[in-house]
This record gives sequence, C-alpha cells and structure tokens, in this order.
Amino acid sequence: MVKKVIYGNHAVSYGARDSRVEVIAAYPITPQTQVVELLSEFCASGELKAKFIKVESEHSAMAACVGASAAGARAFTATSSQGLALMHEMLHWASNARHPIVMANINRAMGPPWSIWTDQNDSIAQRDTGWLQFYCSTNQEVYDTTIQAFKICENDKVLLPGMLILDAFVLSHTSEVVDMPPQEEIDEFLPPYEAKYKLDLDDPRAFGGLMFPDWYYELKYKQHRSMEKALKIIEDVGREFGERFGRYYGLVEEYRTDDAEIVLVVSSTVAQTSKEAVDLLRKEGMRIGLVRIRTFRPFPKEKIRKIASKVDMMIVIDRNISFGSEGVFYTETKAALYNEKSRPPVYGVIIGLGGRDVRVEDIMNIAKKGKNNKLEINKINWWGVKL
Amino acid sequence: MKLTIPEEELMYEGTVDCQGCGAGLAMRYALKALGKRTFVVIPACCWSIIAGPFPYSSLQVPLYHTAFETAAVVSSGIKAALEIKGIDATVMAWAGDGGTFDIGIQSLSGAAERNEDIIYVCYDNEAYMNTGIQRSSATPYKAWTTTTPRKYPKARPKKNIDEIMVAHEIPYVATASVAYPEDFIRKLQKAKNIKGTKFIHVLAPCPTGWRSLPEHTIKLARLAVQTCIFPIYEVEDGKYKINIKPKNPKPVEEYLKLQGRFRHLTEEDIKEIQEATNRKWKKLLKKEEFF
Amino acid sequence: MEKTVKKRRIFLMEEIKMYEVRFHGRGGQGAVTAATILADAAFHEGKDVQAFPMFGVERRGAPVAAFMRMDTKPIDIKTQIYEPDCVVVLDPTLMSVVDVTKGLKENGKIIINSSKDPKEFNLGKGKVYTIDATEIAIKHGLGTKTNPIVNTAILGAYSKAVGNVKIESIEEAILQNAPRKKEENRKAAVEAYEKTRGE
Amino acid sequence: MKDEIVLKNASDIPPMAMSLGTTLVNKTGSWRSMKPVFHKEKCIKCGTCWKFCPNGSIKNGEYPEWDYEYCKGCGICAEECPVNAIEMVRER
Repeated sequence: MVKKVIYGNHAVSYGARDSRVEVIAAYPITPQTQVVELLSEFCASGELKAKFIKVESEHSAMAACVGASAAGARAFTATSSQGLALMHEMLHWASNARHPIVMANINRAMGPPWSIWTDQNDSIAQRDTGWLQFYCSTNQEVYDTTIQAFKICENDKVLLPGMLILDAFVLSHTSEVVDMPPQEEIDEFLPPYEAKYKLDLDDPRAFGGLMFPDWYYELKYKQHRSMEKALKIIEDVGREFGERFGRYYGLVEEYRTDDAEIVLVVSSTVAQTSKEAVDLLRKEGMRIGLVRIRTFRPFPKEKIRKIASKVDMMIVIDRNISFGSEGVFYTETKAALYNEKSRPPVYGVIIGLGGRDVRVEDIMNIAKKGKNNKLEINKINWWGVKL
Repeated sequence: MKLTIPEEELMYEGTVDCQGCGAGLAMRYALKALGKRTFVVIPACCWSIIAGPFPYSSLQVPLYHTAFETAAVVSSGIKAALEIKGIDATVMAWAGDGGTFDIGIQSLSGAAERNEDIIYVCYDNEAYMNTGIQRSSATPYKAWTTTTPRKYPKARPKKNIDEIMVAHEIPYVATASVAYPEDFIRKLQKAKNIKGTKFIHVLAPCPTGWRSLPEHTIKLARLAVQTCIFPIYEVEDGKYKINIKPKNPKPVEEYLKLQGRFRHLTEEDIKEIQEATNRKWKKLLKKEEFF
Repeated sequence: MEKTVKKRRIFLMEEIKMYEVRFHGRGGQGAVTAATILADAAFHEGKDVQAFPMFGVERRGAPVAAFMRMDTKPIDIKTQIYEPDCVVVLDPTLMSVVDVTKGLKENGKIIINSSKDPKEFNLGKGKVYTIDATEIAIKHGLGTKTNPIVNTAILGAYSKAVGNVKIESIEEAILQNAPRKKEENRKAAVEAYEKTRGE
Repeated sequence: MKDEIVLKNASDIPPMAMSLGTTLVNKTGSWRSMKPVFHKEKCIKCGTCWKFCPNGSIKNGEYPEWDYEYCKGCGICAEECPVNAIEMVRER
C-alpha cells in the first residue's frame, strides 16, 4: 500500500495506471494536462504497458478510444470543458455502441468568455449521451472511482461508458493524501477486460450499420435498461471495493441525515465544504444533514425519495445552470419526488459558477435562510450574484 | 478464364449499391488485395448503406461503422488495440471523398502526422452521393451537383488531396482507378507490407451522381486516366512514379461528354479544363523527373 | 459509504486546529512545489493535508501564490485560504507589489527570503523571520545565479520559524519530491533551518 | 447464409447493432431491367467481365457464369467485353 500526497489530476493518472488501461488517447486542455503528462511518463517508463495515441483533438481522442474499445481493449481518456463539448458526437457513439470507455472530465466552465475555473455545465450538457457520471469530491475518491468505473462499465449488464468528474483546480490541482492499494489487490478486484462483443477476425461481424425503425427503438430500450441495472452494479462494486480496501462507495453519500429536518442536496467539492457547514450548524442546534449525489447518471431516484420522506425541507445547491430552466440537480431531485404522496418543499440554489469560491459561510447562510423560510420556492436563488 | 486479380471474393453479393457503382467494385478489389486478416472502418458515406443494413453485413471481415470525420482515428484506435493484444492484421479506413477531403481531413492529417500503421483508402466519387449529390471539395471544376446548379456550377478546382498527403511525409501515397484493378490491387498489397500511414485515392465513378450510364463506369474511370484528368501515380518515401502514362492523352471532352453533370459546359469551359489538365499533368511529369 | 464517513467524523469544531500557509513567489520559482513538499512532510507526520496553487493562469515571472493546509483531523473543506496562519515570501521584490500580509492572522508568522534582519521589516502585523535563501541556494548549486531555486531552502526556515513540521520530515519530503539534486536541496533546507533569524 | 434473420423481440438482438447474417438475403436480381445474355461461341475466356462486375455476380469457371439471383443488370460486363460476347436484353 502506498499513501501519497498527490494532485487530483495525478489521482486520475494513477487510477488509470492501476486499472492497467491498454489504450489511451488524449488531447491536452487546461486543467487536465497533468493527467496525460503523468500517463505519458508511465507509458514511456514502461510502468504502464499501454498504447498512448496523442491525437489532434478531443473529438479524435474519443474516436480513438471508440476504435480501441471496439477491438476489445480497455480504453481511457481525460478532458475538460470545451474538449468535452467537442467530443459530444463521439460520446453518443461510445454509449450507443456500448463501449465501456472510462473518461475523466475536469469540470471547467464553458466559454466565452474564457474561463478555466470550475462549474458543472460542461458535463451536465452531456447528461443525455448515455454515459454514467460520477461526481467526485476528494482525490481519494477520484483514484478509487477510476478503478471502480472500469469494473462497473465493463459489467455485462451495463456495457456503457463512464465519466468520472472532478472540479477544476479545487480537486484537479489540489494535493491531498491518496491511499493506493498494491497492484495485485487491484488486479484481483479488476481483472482484465474480456469484451463480449468485439471486432474479431475469427467471428467477423459488422458493428453500427444502418438500422431501420423496426429495431432502433428496442436498442434504446435496452440501453436505458442497462443504465437502470447499473444502479445496483454501482452499489455492488462500491461495496466490494469497500470490503477489499476499506473505503465504501455508493450512489449517494449521506452525512448526518439521521434526525435531520433540513437536508442539503450537493455534489462534488461543494459537498465537502458543506460538511463543515453542517457541523457548525449542528453546533448551533440546527437539525441539518446533507446528501451528496455521487452518481448523477443513472440518477439515484429511489435514494432521493427515501431521504426526502424523512425530512421537512430539501435545498439543492447546483454549480450549474440549465438556461431557461434551473439548476439541473434541482430539476432531477424534484422530478424524482413529484409522484410521492408526501414530499418536502425543495429549494433550488445556484452557486459558484465559473469557479467562484464556495465558502463554509455561504452554505451556512443558505441553510439559515432556508430554515427561516427566506429562500424563494418557485424561483432560482442566485447565491452571491452581484445585482 | 484468365484471371489477372485474386479470385477469392470477400464481399458478399446482395449489396445495395446502385447499378454500376464504382465504390462497390473498389471494395471488391480492396478485399481481394488485403485478404481475411483485415479490419475495415467505414465512416458515413455510401458504404454505410452498402455494407448493411442491420442485421446483415456484406463483408467477410470485421467492420466498424463510425462517425463521418473519424475513419482515420478510429482505425488508429483499432490498430493500437490490436498491437497491444499482439494481433497482426491490417486496418483499412474506407471513406468517401467527403469523409476524406472535407470533414475527415483533420483526423486523417492527425493520423498521418503520427504515421499510424493503417491503410486509408478514399474512394472518390467527387460529391456527397449518399446524401444526394451535393458538392464536396473533391467535386471538379464546373461540375453540376444539387448544391452547384448548372447556372452556378462549382467555381473552384478539385482539392489536391494527394499532394496534401504527400506533404505529411508518410511512406506511401498512391492514386488508382477502378478501371485498372491490377494496379489498384498491387498498390494495396504493397501498402499492406509498409509500416506507417498509407493513403490510396481511388477514383470510383458514380452513375447516379455523374449522370452517366451504369455500363460506362469502367469506361469513365479509364478515360479519366487517359485524358490525364486523374493521373495514376504513387509516391513512395517522397519518390514519385507515374504508373500509367498515356502516350497521346485523349482530349478531356471525351471524358466530360459522357457525363450529364458536365452537360452545361461551353466550348470555352472545356478549353479551360483542357488547359488546366495539361498544366497539372506537366507539373506531375516534372515532379517525377525531379523527385 | 454512509457508515464509514460518519464513523470518522465525530469531532467538534473547536477541536479543529487547522494550520494554513500561503506562499508568495513568481511563476517559475517553485512556490507550488514548496507548498506540496511541505504538505508531504506534514503528511509523513500523520497530518491530513492539502496543497494547491493559486487557481489560475501561471506565467513565468508574474506574481503567484500557493497554499498549504494541514490538520490533525481529516480536512473536508475545499475553499481557498483567506486568513493564513503563516505567509512565506520566496522573492522579497514582491513585497512592493503584493500585500503579503493580506488576511494574515494577528499572531501569524511571516518568513521572508532576505539578507536583512527581521527588525528591518515593519509590516504592522505578524512576527517576521528572515533567511537568505538565495545565497544558500546559489551556494548549493540550485538554479542559476540569476534564477536561484529557493523553494527548498525556505522550507528549512519554515520548520525553524513555525515548528509544526520537523526539519527531518522536510528533509525526507525533499528527497522524495525533488526532481533532481536531491541531496543539495536537502542540505540547503538544513542550512536555512540553522540560519533562520527571528524578531 | 442466405437465410433471413428472424427477430421477434428485444431479447433477440444484441445490445448494439451487430450483424447477425449476410447481405445474401437481398436478392438484388430483382433490380434488373436488362439482362446480360452470354454468347459462348464468341467468348475468348479473357476474364474481363468477371473482373469488372461490381458485385461479383459473375462466377469464374471455364466460361463466365452469371448469378442472376443477384446480378443487377448494370451492363458493365457487356460494355467491357472486348469481343461483344455479352448482350443486354430487356427482362420480361
């Protein structure tokens, strides 16, 4: 076991290395570059036996991964923001063709204006491409999730690509302690990828050709069913990982929700800062907890319903905005609850777009405002916007 | 019968290409040349349809359909996977002119610059035929397409993709024509044994889009060469060799007049095309002489 | 997942003795590396740590900052550092362009790479320590005369001035993290540790 | 190989559009309006017709044999035959 103080970006690289990825294709973009720099060194030193294709664009990065995965290799890439947007077409391709590619996306705001700082609009915009999405909150989780993502995505019942997501700078460029288990133990947890469907000289088949309306619909049904089945696989894999390595993961993380009246719905690093806020508010006597949505696709509707059934108020804090609607976690949370017999009021707050720092005081004040019925229920609460 | 090309057929009948399709014929030759240990990658183009549809395939080798602009890079990805798994096989990208000259040129250039070990074949029918004959940058000067009406035919010459590929300093660039299958097959077999990026540009007449007779496909593919409109040459490690040198090139008019897409040409237009053709042919002869 | 998280978080806020450090340097001087090495050293003493650069675009020569946070308990907070306990100044010429004491806690410490006596600095708050890290770096062949690399030497001064990370841990972290001239870097830190002057 | 693949419900298909059979199910002979008719006496067995058939619908033997189940009747064989041994006649 190695414990190291490493960047979030390097946690991705180590995670990919320890997952023994076979083909990497990537294009540099701030703030992702350290991921591919370290992977290049791993490949150059022979520490990782992988083919690294240094492509000319992110679109090609994903396309190369698609090709590699189609031929049965474990494929990996990393990107951010504009790069992810450029990949968009191939994200659909990867998912529709059922390639269990794993990608790290560093959440970075979309331009213009140029911004290199974090918010979730880049990955949220890819919500409907059929990728699993895991929003990570610590470097340890980044490393652990990279490895788990392969196991989840390559599962026969899933066979879908997965995206692990980390905040620009707040995680990508922040060094934290990361515990990396010995390679043999990871190999046991994550055996080599044996593709059930692949390009094969001995069984030559065509993949992805024209399909008339008589069957396309059924394929989409199957794709969605696989997403639904992934809910259980994610929990199973997270549990197995915990049993082996002592760190348990699931669809959501609950924090001090047992007797909570108010629950914050948060994600990514905002969730970590919010834990401090919850601790301080608890000290002041507020019965508050939080639920961190780790898995956004598939969306953990049942978990949200269960938590909602026990509380008086939910406040969803989004670091993204669906223009003309509202924060996307807010929409999804409400949608999960709409048909419940009793459900708490759900408030929506937007915060920290373009990397504006989210501080403990911000979260505390949001919660207090909610508690005092000062948040607006049918409007977006734009936290900290200069009006 | 006397056979001058390999007998083995690796393409099934029942393909849904138009009567007299040059692209269908080109694939038949390519698979004969490369054999069973070949992976084929096809981006959006006529062959996206010809190869299927679900649940059927017309090829006896593994085939991956991919997005329009990704033939070269998906092939790179497949090759990388095969290399890491120790599988020795040829990966062939098979794209139309739109997917090569236009939307696919970025990933093609990237793959060529990296010298990916793939064969990239562009079957050129000189327009977006699968979507219904829209102009591409491979469409010749003054040609009619549905987006270059006769009143305003294409105002710019065909892009010289071969020289663009030569400029990448890849080990092998060649042109070919479906009228000369022995030459095309020899080039593919040569390419198969060269490591690095190989680019082969094959002229594949399209009766539907060229407004020509289906039975004229070979005739046109031959006339294109004999008029020097589409010279057949190869560039190996930067060295030029013209493989078919018409002693007395035929007038371009013979080629143009068989195609409805050039029906509107005036005598002056034809003269202009003849002059441009002569100029380009001379330039190529000089290149062969000097390089 | 839920269970483990709760088990590990049973502390109350007053128990938190988080220590936050801000480094000031210029792009290319290795402020971020200094923060990372210090974090690594603290980690080896059993602390939980974070180190991060100023979130932005770093350009060679332009003023930059880097940060380090350590605690005896797990650190959840993911915000920037506004009120550091300590400030480390790698390049004294920055002091005329950057307010290095901004947000510094009243009883905070300031470590400056300078040949001057600490008393010569009148910053209005904090306790000043000085070390001529430039001279030490040149002496040990770190960087060039025009561009000495002082980020390891200054950590020796940190250890002496602040005392919450042992010099041995810093030496160890330097040996593990310095890309080259490991031993020279270690010696520079030790020499700086010995020569650090306080008010 | 020529059999049509019969699919009834979602469980019959793989999770992606993977081929399960060959295009031999498409009897493209039905496209034909003109049919190549072979005049054996003129044939010099040069193989030109076989070589240029876009779909490989001419089989190689001592003499060429047309696979009318698939031949689309494009007429290339007749056009290219150096000795006019192939004649295109209207289908009835």
